[in-house]
Amino acid sequence: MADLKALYQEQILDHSKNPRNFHKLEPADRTALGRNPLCGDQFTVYLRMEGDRIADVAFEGQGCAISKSSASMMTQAVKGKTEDEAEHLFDRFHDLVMGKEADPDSLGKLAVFQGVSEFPIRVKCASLSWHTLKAALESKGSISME
Amino acid sequence: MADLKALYQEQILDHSKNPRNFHKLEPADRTALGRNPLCGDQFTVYLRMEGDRIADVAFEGQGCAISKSSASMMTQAVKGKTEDEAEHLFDRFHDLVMGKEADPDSLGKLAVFQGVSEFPIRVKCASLSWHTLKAALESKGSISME
Amino acid sequence: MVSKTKLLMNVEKIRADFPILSRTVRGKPLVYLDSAATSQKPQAVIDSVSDFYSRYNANVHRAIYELGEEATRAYEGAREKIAQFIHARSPNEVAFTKSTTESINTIAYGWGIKGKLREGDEIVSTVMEHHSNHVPWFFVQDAKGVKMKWVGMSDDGALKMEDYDTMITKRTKVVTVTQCSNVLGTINPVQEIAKRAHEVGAICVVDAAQSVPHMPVDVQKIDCDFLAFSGHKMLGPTGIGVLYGKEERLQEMEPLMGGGEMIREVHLGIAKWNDVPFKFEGGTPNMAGAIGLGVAVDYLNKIGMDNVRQHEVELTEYALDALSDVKGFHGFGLKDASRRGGVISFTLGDVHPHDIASILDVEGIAIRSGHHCAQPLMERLNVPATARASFYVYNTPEEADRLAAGLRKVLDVFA
Amino acid sequence: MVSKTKLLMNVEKIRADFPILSRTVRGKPLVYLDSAATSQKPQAVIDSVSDFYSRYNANVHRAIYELGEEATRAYEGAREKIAQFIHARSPNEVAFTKSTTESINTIAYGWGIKGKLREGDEIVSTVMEHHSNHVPWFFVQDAKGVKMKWVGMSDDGALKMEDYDTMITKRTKVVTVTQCSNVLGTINPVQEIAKRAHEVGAICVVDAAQSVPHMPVDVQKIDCDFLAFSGHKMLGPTGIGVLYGKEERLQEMEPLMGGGEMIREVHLGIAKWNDVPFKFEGGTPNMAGAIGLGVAVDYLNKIGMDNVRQHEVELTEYALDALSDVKGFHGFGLKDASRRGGVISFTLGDVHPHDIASILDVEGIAIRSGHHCAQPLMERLNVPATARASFYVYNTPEEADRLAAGLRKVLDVFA
Ligand SMILES: Cc1ncc(COP(=O)(O)O)c(C=O)c1O
Ligand SMILES: Cc1ncc(COP(=O)(O)O)c(C=O)c1O
Repeated sequence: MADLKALYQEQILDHSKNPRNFHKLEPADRTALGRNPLCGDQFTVYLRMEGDRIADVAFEGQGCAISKSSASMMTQAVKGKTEDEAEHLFDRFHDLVMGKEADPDSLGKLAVFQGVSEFPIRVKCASLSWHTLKAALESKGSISME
Repeated sequence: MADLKALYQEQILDHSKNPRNFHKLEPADRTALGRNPLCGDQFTVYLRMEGDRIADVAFEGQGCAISKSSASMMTQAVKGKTEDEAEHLFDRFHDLVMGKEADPDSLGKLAVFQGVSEFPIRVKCASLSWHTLKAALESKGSISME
Repeated sequence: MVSKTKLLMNVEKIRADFPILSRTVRGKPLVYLDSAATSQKPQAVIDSVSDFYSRYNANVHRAIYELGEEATRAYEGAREKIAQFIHARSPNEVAFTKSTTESINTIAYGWGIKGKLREGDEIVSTVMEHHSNHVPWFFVQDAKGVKMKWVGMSDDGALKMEDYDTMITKRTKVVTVTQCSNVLGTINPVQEIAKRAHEVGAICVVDAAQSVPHMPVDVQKIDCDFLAFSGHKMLGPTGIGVLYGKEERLQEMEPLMGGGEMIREVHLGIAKWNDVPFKFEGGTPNMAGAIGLGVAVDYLNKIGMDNVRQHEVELTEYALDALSDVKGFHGFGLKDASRRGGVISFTLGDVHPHDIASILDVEGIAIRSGHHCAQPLMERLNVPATARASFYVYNTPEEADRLAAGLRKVLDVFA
Repeated sequence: MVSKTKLLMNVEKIRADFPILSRTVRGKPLVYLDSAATSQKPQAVIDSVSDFYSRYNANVHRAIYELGEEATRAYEGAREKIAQFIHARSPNEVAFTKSTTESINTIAYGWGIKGKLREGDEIVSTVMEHHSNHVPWFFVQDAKGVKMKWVGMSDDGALKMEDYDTMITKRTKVVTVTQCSNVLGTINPVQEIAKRAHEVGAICVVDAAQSVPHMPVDVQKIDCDFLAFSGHKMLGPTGIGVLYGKEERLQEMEPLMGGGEMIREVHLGIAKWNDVPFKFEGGTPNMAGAIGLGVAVDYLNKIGMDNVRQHEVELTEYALDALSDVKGFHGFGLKDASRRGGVISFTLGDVHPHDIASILDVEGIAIRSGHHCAQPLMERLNVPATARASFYVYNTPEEADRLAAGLRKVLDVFA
């Protein structure tokens, strides 16, 4: 059960059952739809910007526990950050789930997603909302992953 | 060298170098062109009929030693025969080269083609002129084998 | 409930023939329940491929040497075995392709795009097709202005046969249907559907990717015009598939691919096709694949396709029973195991199928989750995805029990 | 004359890796001189196929379980190796097909029939193409009213480069050429030809079936738009081929086959394609084939493609020399071995090539005879057929000597 615990950490399960910032943002400055047609996962990310800064962020949609909890924790992590900071965080998050991050703990709560690196096919689940965030920041309307 | 001798019998070499009835027949009652595009072999068979009987038969064209000698000996074998007799002979010849003929010697000179049965891919060479004869008898203009 | 000992086949003996089944996954013995995606291979098939490469590898048909004749004999021998296996009239009715997908594309191009279909003609398909029996026909639709119709499905997973009454008309030129759904397991009455197609002069195309591996299939009895399946789903190597067609149909049809082997004559700008089935085998074929598939057919014949079928019916019945005890288990498809193949699609409460599959993986259990290349069917079922367990000759009731236990673990995690 | 000991490679060590080379044929040790048709396989490749089936056989890309991840890693790993081998910019430029033939058909349909070609456009090919690079373009010609032109050849077997001056015009949309003739061995200046094509905005398609196995090939240096080759001719398994395309070209191009794997979304009547290269890989791929091809590439890399090339140049020189002593031997193609691949087409007096091949077969020597799927070239050479010996890494000067001795025996028989 070692790997299982690594993947489905308590916090991940908690966020998947009780996602934070899980609602529509009205009005939103930017929004994007991210989909993974393979599994039917689908999230909309809403952003309210203040200049360069993410003043508010929320999401809606459905997906597996990994993708949903990741979306939930993503919204917490990027709120208040600048675009650049958010993109940088995404890079580090991506390294984390790819098993390439040297110092996971420096990522704070997001470190719980480290276990995903043992399940390469789930990397897309963990990063779907982040890709969607990026698309929203770049004002692309929608993305599709597989 | 056992199989080699079996395939390239003296008579086969002789007929391939000095094919009999190797000319155009003019006028011919029936004629057909047989081709094997794989190796470029190509023979025309000419027939002069008297009623049901092959009064004269000749051929022209080019091919390997097996196909040419077989054409040459075919013309000798069917001259004077009725259509039915010729077709029956073809059946037996086909059995011979397929290694299915119980009494090869009863086929007379044609028995030299028995060795072909050890080289299945050469069966088509040995039977090309026979197929062409059949096409001529059935008044099909041309056939192609591969 | 089926008792575990009732199973008629000696599955342990069969399992011993499959080397992969003795491996462990993440420290647990492998329970392979994804044969609908691709099947495992018995040693005899693996050896036949090695043996080809080690002893008589040569290009087929054109080589005037011993090696080439041996290879040709084995390749054509495989064609004969496969023809007999599906009760074709002659080996000439069996063309080798790389997959079901290539076989169906060959028909769609050859009969549809390069063939006789015209604007106003209609193709009748169903909502339960695999993408491989959807997309090639969309090509025809787009290229020729042909209209497509899709027969619907009842909630329990049976085709709405009455839809054929209205959908098949004089305009219908092609009726295509899967013999067994890769998601629901539903076995469709293809013989009846072929009859309906023929009544209006349409051809009937059968996607047999999930049927030929699992039950006796007789193309003459079905009387379909074309039928397609894949070697890798029936114990055979990857990269080999079969296109069956009635000889007249194959003769009428244009080839998909041009190249070596499939031609009789080529001049600059002009080519004449070879005889069927070679016309459809452009390029050097997958010789090892075809020969290995022949050996897979031998293996299935030795078990007997009736026994294969019976085993899967029993196992499916057993598994449905065991799984129905798991809280939140919802199975799709017909309740009657005799009307379905050994495929069980399901959901578990509101746990996402991806999570189910990952947790089972940690238990050594390989199942599939997702849309199973049948998105229109997912839309019809109104689910984003399902989990799917599928069985074959080497699966046991104990494995069904392990699946049920695994699902209980999933519930624990998400409790 | 090249001395036998000069050969730089340790061929005996290489031969020991190929199990088939220790077999006898009709009582004689096998001399395999038909690698241009299909190559033999080293144990490492044979084992990699068995190993896949025995240890981690699973469907790639979609499986959420360990086996599937292992299979996907190996399959995508093979793609990376192949991309590096031909110096592609990225693995995304490498799509797996079943053969060169499928690769070229994919281009002809995707770029030609379903693509942008219109009546009045022109395709420039050559007279020395293999049928697999002729017939697919005839399809385009017939479907789209596109005009074809064929660059000619000098009597000694070189492309008439000056023909390109007149044949390539503003109307030209595709220039297709074989990098190495499978009959004459002629190596064509594909880099120069690609440049000419690009000057008028045409794409350049290279048939590399006889080049990638035998010499270093760098797609970036050639700067071709598409390039095609087969695994079975380069020590790899049967049923696997490669379509290389510049990423932009692949993105622009329509897929040939519709089915699973190649789609992103399917609704009734509508499909959206997956990213390149997956868009071109409809259906379950030949996973064992791709993985085995990756191992073949490893094997060739270990020898070094420069060494492979050098070995064949030396062997061809040696063989041309040894054979020229045989009465009535007439070799086709360039005299300079450095401008040709290890392929020798010849005639022997007026002995028919079929008879040559049969007699050599009895001596254990496997060569090919016929039109070599290049009938238009045969017409150009004005011969009905030729005999052809072709070499690879495992061939030795002694085998060239045995070929010469075999030809003397042929002469004896026909004396
Ligand atoms: C130059 C050339 N092109 C294309 C092909 C076709 O390759 P395949 O039969 O593997 O599709 C061959 C080999 O037969 C060839 O030699
Ligand atoms: C019903 C059905 N049709 C077609 C296919 C496609 O088979 P392949 O991927 O071997 O071409 C499959 C399997 O994936 C299937 O289950």
